[in-house]
Amino acid sequence: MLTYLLRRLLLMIPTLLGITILVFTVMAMSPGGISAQTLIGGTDMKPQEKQALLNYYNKRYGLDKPAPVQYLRWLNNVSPIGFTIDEQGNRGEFSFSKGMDLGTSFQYGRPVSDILAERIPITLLLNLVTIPFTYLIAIFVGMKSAANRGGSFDVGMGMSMLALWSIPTMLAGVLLLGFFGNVQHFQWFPTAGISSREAQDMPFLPHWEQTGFVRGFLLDRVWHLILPVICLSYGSFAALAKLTRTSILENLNSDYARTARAKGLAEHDVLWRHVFRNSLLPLITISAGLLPSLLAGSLIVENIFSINGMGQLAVEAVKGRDRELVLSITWVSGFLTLIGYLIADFCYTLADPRVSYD
Amino acid sequence: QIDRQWLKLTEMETAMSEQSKDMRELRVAVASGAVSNKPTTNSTEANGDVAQAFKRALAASRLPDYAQGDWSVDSFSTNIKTITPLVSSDLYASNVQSNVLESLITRNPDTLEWEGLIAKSWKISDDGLVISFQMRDDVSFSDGQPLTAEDVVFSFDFIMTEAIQAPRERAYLEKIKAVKANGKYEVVFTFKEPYFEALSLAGGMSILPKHFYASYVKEPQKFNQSKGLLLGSGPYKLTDPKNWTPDKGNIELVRNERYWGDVPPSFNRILWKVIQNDSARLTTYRNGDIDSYSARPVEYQELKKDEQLIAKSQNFEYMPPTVGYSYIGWNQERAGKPTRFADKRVRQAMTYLTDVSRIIKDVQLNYAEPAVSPFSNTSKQHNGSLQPYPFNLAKAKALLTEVGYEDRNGDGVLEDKSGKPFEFKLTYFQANEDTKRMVLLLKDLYARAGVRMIPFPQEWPVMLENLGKKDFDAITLAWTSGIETDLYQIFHSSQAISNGDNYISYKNPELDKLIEQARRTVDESKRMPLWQSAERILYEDQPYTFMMRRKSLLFVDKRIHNLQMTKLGLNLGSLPLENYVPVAQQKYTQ
Amino acid sequence: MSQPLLEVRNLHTYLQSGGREVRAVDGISFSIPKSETFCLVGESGSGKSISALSVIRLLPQDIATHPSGEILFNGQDLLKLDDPAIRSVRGSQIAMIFQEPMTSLNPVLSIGEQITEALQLHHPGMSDSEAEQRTILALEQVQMPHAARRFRDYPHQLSGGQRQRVMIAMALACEPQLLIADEPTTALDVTVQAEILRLMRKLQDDTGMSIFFITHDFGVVSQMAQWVGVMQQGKLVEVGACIDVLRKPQHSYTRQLLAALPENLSKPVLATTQNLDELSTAEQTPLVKIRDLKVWFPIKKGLFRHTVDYVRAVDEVSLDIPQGQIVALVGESGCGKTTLGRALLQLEKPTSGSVQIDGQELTGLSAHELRPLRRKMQIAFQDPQSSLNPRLLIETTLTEPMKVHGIGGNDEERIELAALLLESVQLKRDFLWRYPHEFSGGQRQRIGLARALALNPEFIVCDEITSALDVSVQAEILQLLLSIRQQRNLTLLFITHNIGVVEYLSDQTVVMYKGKIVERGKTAQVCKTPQHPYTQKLLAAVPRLIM
Amino acid sequence: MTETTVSRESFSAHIWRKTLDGVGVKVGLAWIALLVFAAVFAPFLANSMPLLISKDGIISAPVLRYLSVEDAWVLATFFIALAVYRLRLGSGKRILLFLLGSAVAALLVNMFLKPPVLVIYDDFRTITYTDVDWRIMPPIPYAPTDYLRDLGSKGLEAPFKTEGHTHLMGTEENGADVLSRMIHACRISLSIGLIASGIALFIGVIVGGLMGYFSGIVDMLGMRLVEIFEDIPTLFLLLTFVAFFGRSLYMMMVIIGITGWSGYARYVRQEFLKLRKQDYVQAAVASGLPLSSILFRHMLPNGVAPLLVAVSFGVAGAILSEATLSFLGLGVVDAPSWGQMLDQAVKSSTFNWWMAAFPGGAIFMTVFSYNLIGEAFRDAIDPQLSRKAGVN
Ligand SMILES: Nc1ncnc2c1ncn2[C@@H]1O[C@H](COP(=O)(O)OP(=O)(O)OP(=O)(O)O)[C@@H](O)[C@H]1O
Ligand SMILES: Nc1ncnc2c1ncn2[C@@H]1O[C@H](COP(=O)(O)OP(=O)(O)OP(=O)(O)O)[C@@H](O)[C@H]1O
Ligand SMILES: [Mg+2]
Ligand SMILES: [Mg+2]
Repeated sequence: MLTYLLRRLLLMIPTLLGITILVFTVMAMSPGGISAQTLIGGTDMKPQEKQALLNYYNKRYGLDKPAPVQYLRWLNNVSPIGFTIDEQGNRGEFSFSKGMDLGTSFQYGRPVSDILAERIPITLLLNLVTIPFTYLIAIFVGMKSAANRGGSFDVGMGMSMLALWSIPTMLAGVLLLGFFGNVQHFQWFPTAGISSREAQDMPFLPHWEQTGFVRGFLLDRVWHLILPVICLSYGSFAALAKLTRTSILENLNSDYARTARAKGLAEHDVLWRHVFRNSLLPLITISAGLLPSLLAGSLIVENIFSINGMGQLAVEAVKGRDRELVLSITWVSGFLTLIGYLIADFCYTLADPRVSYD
Repeated sequence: QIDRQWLKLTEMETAMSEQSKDMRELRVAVASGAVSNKPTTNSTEANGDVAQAFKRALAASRLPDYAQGDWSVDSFSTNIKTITPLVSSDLYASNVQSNVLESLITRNPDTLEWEGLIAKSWKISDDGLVISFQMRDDVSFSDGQPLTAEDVVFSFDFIMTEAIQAPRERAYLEKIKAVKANGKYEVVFTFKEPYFEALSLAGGMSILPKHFYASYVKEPQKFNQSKGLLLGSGPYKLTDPKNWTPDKGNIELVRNERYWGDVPPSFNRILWKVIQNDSARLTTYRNGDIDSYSARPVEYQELKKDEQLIAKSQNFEYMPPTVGYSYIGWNQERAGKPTRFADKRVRQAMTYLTDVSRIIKDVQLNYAEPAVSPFSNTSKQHNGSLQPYPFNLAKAKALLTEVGYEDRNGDGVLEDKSGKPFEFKLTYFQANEDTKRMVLLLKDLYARAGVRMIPFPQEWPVMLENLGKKDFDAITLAWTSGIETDLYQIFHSSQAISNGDNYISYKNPELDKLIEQARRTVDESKRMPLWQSAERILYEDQPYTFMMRRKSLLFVDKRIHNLQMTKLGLNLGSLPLENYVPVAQQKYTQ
Repeated sequence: MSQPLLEVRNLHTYLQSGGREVRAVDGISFSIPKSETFCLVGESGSGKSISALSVIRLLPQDIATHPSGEILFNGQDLLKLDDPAIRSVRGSQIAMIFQEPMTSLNPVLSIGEQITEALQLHHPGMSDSEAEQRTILALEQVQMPHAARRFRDYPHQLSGGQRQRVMIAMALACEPQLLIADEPTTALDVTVQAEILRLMRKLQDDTGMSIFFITHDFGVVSQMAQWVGVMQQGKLVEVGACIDVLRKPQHSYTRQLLAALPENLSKPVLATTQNLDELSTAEQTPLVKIRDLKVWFPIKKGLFRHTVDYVRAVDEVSLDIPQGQIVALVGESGCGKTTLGRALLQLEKPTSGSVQIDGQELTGLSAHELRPLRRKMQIAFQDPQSSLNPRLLIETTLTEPMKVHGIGGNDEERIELAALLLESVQLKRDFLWRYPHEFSGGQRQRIGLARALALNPEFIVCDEITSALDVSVQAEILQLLLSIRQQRNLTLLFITHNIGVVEYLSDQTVVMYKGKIVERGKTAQVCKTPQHPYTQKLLAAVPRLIM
Repeated sequence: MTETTVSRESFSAHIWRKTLDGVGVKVGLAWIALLVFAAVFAPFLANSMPLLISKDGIISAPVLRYLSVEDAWVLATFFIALAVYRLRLGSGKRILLFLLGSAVAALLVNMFLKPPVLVIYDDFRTITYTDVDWRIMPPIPYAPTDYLRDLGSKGLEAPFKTEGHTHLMGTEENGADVLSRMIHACRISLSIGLIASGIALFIGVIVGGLMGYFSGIVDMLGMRLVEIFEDIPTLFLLLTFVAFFGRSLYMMMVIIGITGWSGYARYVRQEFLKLRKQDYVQAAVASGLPLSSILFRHMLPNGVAPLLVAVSFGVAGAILSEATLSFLGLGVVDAPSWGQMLDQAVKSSTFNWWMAAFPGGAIFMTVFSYNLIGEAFRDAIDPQLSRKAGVN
C-alpha cells in the first residue's frame, strides 16, 4: 500500500511540472507581462520612479533573462529542494532543507503562499459542502428512478435533471439572488459573503439568549452557504443520478442479486444489503473528477455571491497578469485534484475488496 | 473558530493594556500636580474655542434630532489588498485611512480655503520656500500617545526611506528639502524650489505615529507586505491596529474614544462590506444593509422610477470640483515615427467628429458636462470664453481633405496620399460599460466621415504596458484633477519619455515654458493668467479631444441625516463628520 | 414411487420482451420424487433455466407470466403463494445454484457473511456465533479446505470450483428439500466438474434432498440422474427414467441429440486410414516447428513497477505440427492453451524460443516482415459474439484481407471468392450482404472459419471454436472441419477441453498442464493408455454416458 | 439455439433509429435545425437594409451588396452540405468532399467579394432608401449592430415599449434590437459548439487512439499529458489562454478546443484498450491488415459511439463556456453573442427580464437540446439498458 502511495506521488511530479511549464509558456508568450503588472497603481509615479521600480522587479525576478531561465529560476524557488538564492539573485549551493517559496504576488504585494492560505480553505469549504449534498440528492433520485424504471418519476426526473444541467450558472445565481436575497421578494438569505459581520462575535453554536434566539457562527455560515451551494451543485445532479440509476439497474439484474433472491431475501433487502454498495462503487471514482469542475465552477458563483475563493483569485490573477499567482493557483489546484483522485482510489480500495494496491 | 476566539482575546488584551497605560499617565500627572481639569471636549460648552475646522460639525451637532450612535455601512466593489498607508494604492484604502489618519491642515468645504486641523496656524516665508506650522498640544493618537512635531518629522522621513515601498508619495514630496521639528509643537518644512502647491504638499501629508511605525524602518519588507498596519489620531480606529487581514472581507472601524477633536464623531462604527457583483450590491442596498449606492446613468434613470428604492433613499446628482475629465488621446509618435495624428488639423477634425453633446445625451443621459480643457469649468484656471468644439461633419471633412485624405478606391474609407486607409484602433478599458457604449457611438460617428475606427478593449495591465511603450493609435481614458490642476506631468514635453504620462508624445515648447513658469509662481493672482494662456494653447492644439466630466449619481439611505452640498461635493462621510442618524432611525446598537 | 416432492403440471411461462411474447416454457409436466435427481437436458435457449426459475418463482413479475399450469411442492401450489410465503419457501425448502460461479456471489461481502445471511434469514433466532458455527460446518460439508479460515475470505480469493462449493454450501445451509442446480458445472474444468458432481451425489445421500439438475451434457446426465427430461423449444419432448431415455430414446429429437455427441459421431471413413500411414512420413517434415517457446507475463510490483515474478503461461514448449494433421491441444482452463496458440501466430510476443513455419523463423520479425507470412497461418476464435466486427458487412470482413494480400485481381473476383468460401462452409452466398448480428452462433462460427480460410492458409489455430455451441451445432462444425481439411490438406492446431471432440477429430493429442506439455502422441494411444498422472486424472474425470 | 431476429439494417443505422424514438430527441433536433436555419440565413432574416428595392425602375438588392465575406461563405457551405448529403457516397468520401467544397468556397468568396467596409445603418432609413417605388424589408428590419441612433433609441427598452419602432424582444444596452442580435448570435453559438468540440475531438481521438493501441510508454506519456490538461480546472486554463491570446471569436473556438480534449482522449483510450482484446481485432491483426485499417476501420467505428455521446455533451459545454467567458468580461467585443447579451442582463443591477429571458432561454434550449440528444444516444448504445431485462 505504502509503495503504491509513493508511486502515485512520484507520478504527480511530471504532471505538476507539465502544468507549470504549460502555464508558464502561455504567460511568457502573452502581452502585458509582469512589467505591466508592476505599474498598476503606479500610474501617478514619475517616469524615473517607474523605471526604478521596473529595474527592481527585473532584478528580483530576473525578468530581463530569457523565459526558460526565468522558469528554471521560478521552479527552483518553488521546489522544496534546490539551490539557495540570495537577495542579489545569484545562486548559492544546493540544499535539501530550503523551504518552498511560491514567490510574491505582484498585485497584492504579498507572499503567494499567504494568499492561497486565505483562499483555498474557503473554496474547499464550498466544495466539501457541495459534493456530499450533490451525492445525496443524486443518489436518492437515481435510486428512485431505478426503482420505478420507465415510470413517470424516472422520466420526469431524468428530464428535469437534464434541464437543470443546462441552465447557465450565472443566470441561476443572479435569479436566486434576485428572488431569495431581495427585500422585494423573499429576503431569506444574505446577498454576499460567507458570514455576516455579527457572526464574528457570536459563539460557535446556536443557542437562546434573553434577547432571543442567537444563530451562532455555525448556523450563520450555513445560512450564507445555502444559495452558493445550490448554484454549485444543481449542474452535476444529472450525470450522477444517471450513473446511479444505470449501475443500480445493472446490479439488480446481476447474478449475485438473483442468488440473494434465491436465498429468500425480500427485494428491499436485496437492494440495500447487496445491490446498493456495489452500485455506489462507480460513483466513488467519479467524485474526484468532480473536483476540478467545482473549483472552476465556483469561479462564477464566488463572483456573484462575493466569496473570496480560488475562483475569484484566479480571475483577478489572470486579468492582472500576476505570474507567480497564476502559476501557483494552477499547479496547486492541479495538485488538489490529483490528491482528490488519490483519495477517491483509496476509498475505492476500502469499499471494494477486489482491488488492493501493493 | 479557534483563531476567531484568539483574535477577540488579543483585542481585549490591547484594550486592557491601553487603559492601564492611561491610569499610569494619569497618576503621573496627578503626582506632578499638572492635571488641569480641562473639560473633555464635547459639543455643548465648546462653543467659543472650537477650531475653525470643526465649525460645520459643531453646527450639525446642534441640530435638534442630532444623536450619536449607529453605524455607517458602505460597500467596496473589489476586495482590498491592504490598508496600510503608503503601501496601499487604491482609492478604497485611502478612503479608510482618511478616517484614521489626519494631516496638519484641511480644506474648508465652503471656502475651499486651507484651515488648521492639527496645526493651529502656519507661516509661509516670503520666498515661499519655508513653511512652519504651529501644532495643537492636546492631540493624541488613538492609543493615547500624544502627537508631537516628532511624529510629523518621522512621517516625512519614513516616506523618504528608500526601502519603504512608497514611490508615489516620495515622488510627490520630493520637492521638500527637509522637515524639522522646532520644539515639541512646531514643525518646519523647507522646499528646494518655490512650488505653487507647497502648502497642500506639506499640510496634506498624513501624520503617522512614530512610536507605532518606527520599528519598521529596520524591517521594511515586513511593512511593505503588511495588510493592516493602521493607527492614527483620527476619529476612528481599528480595534486591532496591527492584525487586519483581507480575508476578513469587511473592514470595520470603531469610534476612537480618545478623539481629541472638538466634536466627537457621531457613528459608533464605520463598516465597509466587499460586494463585487453589481446587482448583489444594489440588492444589498435595497435591503438596507448598506447606506449608499452610486449608480451609472442608465441605472440611475431606472432607479429613480423605482418607488421601493426612492421610498428609502435620498438621491444626489452633483459634480465634485475634483472630478476628472475623460478624453481621447491621439498618439502622435509611434516607434519614433510621427503618426497621422501628429498633424494638428487631423486632431481638430477628429474633435469636430467627436459629438460630445451627443455622447452626453445618449450615453451619459445628460449627467455630465462637456470638458473644454484639463481645467474644470468652475476653477479659476479656466478661461470662460472658450467653448467646446461643436460637432461639425463638414468642417471635419474639409480639414481632412485639406490634409489630403479622400476616398480613393470607393470603398467608403478615406485614404491618404499613399493609399493607406484612414483606420485606427481606439484602445479602451474593457470593464466599463459606458465607455463601451461611447466607443460604439464614436465608431458610427467617425464612419460618417469615412474614418474607420476599430474598438479595442483591453485589460488594465495590458493597457498600461501599451501606454508605457506608447504602443497604440488612440486611447480613451480619464484623468482625475485637483482643485488646482498641474499640467506638467501630462503635457510637458519632458514627460514624453517612455513610461512618462505624456504618452501621446505631445510636444509644444511654448506650452512647456508657460507650465514651468506657472509652477514657479506662488502668487495666485499672477499664476492663474499663465494657466489660462496654457489652456488656450491646448484648446488650439487638441492633443486630446477633451470630452466631459461625469456627475456623481448617488443614492443614500434616509437614515443618514444632514447631507449637504458643498464646494467639495456631497458632505457624506467628509471629516470632521457632519452626518448622523437620529435616535429614532438608529439601526445598529452596540 | 411415493408422493413426489415436486410436481409440475402443464406449466406455461411466457416472457414479454420488446413487445413480443416469448413462449419460453409452454406446457411442461414432470415430477421429482423425494431424494432423487431429475435432470433437464436440452440445447441452449430451449427453456431449461426459465422452467427452473419458474419453479422457484425468481422470474421478474413484470416480464414473466404463467397463463396456466401449477407447481405442486409438498402438495401446495407455489404459483398461488404470495410474496412473503414464497420467500419463506425459497432458500429454506427450495434452494438454487447457478451456472456462473464467478458472478453469482456478491463480490463485496465475505463468503461467511453471505452464508450466515441465508441462515439467519430463515432462523431468525439464531445468534451470530451459532450462525458462524453452522456456516463453517456447511463449508466443511462441501469439503472446503480449512473452512474456518476461509470464512472471512472474499469470493475473488477463491477458485471457480471453490466458489461453486460455496454456492452449494449456501444453498444447503438451511437443509432444503429441493436443490435446483442450473448447469452448476458448465463453467468448470472437467476435473473440477467431476469433484463437484461427486460432492453433490454424496450430499444427496447424506441429506436425502431431491435435486432438479439442469445441464446440456448427456455425460453429466448419465452420472447424476434417476429421471431425465429432454426439452426442446419450451416443450418436454421426452420424460422418463434415465436408463431408458439414454438406452432407447423414443423421440426423434432425443435420438438426434444423442447422435450428435462427438463419441457417437461417425468418422468419415477415408480420413483416418490414410492419416495413419501419412503420419510416419509427415513426422519428418513438420509444418510448424516450436522450440522451447516461452510466454511469460511479468507480474510487476513495487515503487517502479519492476518485475517481481512471471505468470508462466507457456513454459519451454517444444512441439512439431506435421503437415496436414489435426493436433488437439487439451488442458484445464488457464493452462496456457490460448496463449500458446496466439504465440504461434505472433499475436503474443514470445518471451523466448523459436517458432518456425515452413522453416521460416517467425519470432523477432517486425509487423512489416510478418505480413507476407500471415497468409500462411490463421486463427479462429471461441466466442461467436466477438469474433466478427459488428460494423462491417460479411463481404468486407472476408475480402479485406484478400485485398491486402493481393488475392484476386479486382473486387468482383474477390467477392466471387468470398461467396465460394461461404458455400464451402455451407452458408448461402447472399449472406455476404448481412451484418454479423443477423446470424446465429453456429453460423457466426462458420463465418469465422471462412474468414480464416480466406487467405487459404496452410495452418489454422482453432481456439475452442465449438465450446460455446450446442452439441448438434458442434457436430456440424466438426464434420465441416474434417471435410475442409480433406479438400485443402490443412494443418490444424485444435484447442479444446472436450475429450470427446479430441477423440473424434484429432490425429495427435497434446496435453498441456500449467504451461508445460506433459504428454503428446497419437490420439488413440493418449486416450487409451495415458502415461502422465494428470492426463489420467483428466480422462478419468470426463463424464461418459454409460450405454 | 436462440435465433437472432434478422433485421436488415446496419449497426449504426440501428443505433440511430433507437436514438430517434423518443420525444426529447426530436424536440432537440428540431431546435438545432431551427438554429442552423437562422444562422445560415441571418442576414436575410434580420437586417436594416432592404432585401429588394426598386427605385425609379432600377431594382437592386442592398443586402446582397453588403453581404459580408463570412455570410457568403456560410451560405455556400450550407448548400454544399445539402448537395453532398444528397449524393450516394460513403460517409468518408462525403466528409472529404464537403471539406473540399467549403475550402474552395472560402477561397472564391475571399477573392471576389468586396463589400463596403463602412456600413452606416442610419442611411437605410433616409429618403434614398425610403421613397422608392416598392421595397421588401427583412422580417426584422434591424441589423444586429444597428444601434438605431437616428431613431433615438435609449437602449434597454422592454418589448413593444419603444415609441416609433417595435422590437419583439426589446433592445439591449446600446439600443440594438435584441431579436436581431439573437438571430445573428446563432451562428456564433453553433460554430463555437461544433468547431470547438470538433478540434477537441480531433486531438482527443489521435492522442487517445495512440495511447490505447500501443499502450506502454506511449500510454504513460499520453496519460501525463491528459492529466495535465484535466487536472487544471478547464475554466482556469480557458481563462488564462483567452486572456493572453486575444479575444477574437476564432481564437476562442480554438482555445476551448485545445483545453477540452482530455476527456475524449480518455474515452478513446479506454475503448481501444477494450477493443484490442476483441477477437475480431486480433483476427484483423492475424490476417496482417495494415495499422491504419485496424485503427480506423476495425477499432474506431466500434469505439466511436460512446465518444459521440461525450461530444454532444461537449458541444453543450462549449456553449456554456462561451457564456462564462463573456461573464468574465473575456467575450467577443461587438459581434452579437448570447453569452454577451446574457452577461449584460446579469451585470446590470436593474433586472431587465427580456435581456435575461431571451438569450438565457436560447442558451438553455440549445444546451438542453444537445444534452437531450446525447442522453438519448447514450441510452441507445448502452448495452445494459438495451439488453433484454430480467433473467440473464
Ligand atoms: N428476459 C427474457 N426476455 C425474453 N426472452 C427471454 C428472456 N430470457 C430468456 N428468454 C428466452 O427464453 C428462452 C429460454 O431461455 P433459457 O435461458 O431458459 O434457455 P436455456 O435452456 O436455459 O439455455 P442455456 O442452456 O443457454 O441456459 C430462450 O429463447 C430465450 O431467448
Ligand atoms: N495478457 C495477460 N497478462 C497476464 N496474464 C495472462 C495474460 N493472458 C493470459 N494470462 C495468464 O496465462 C495463463 C494462460 O492463459 P490462457 O488463456 O492461455 O489459458 P487457456 O488454457 O486458454 O484457458 P481457457 O481454457 O480458459 O481458455 C492464465 O493463467 C492467464 O491468467
Ligand atoms: Mg440456462
Ligand atoms: Mg483459452
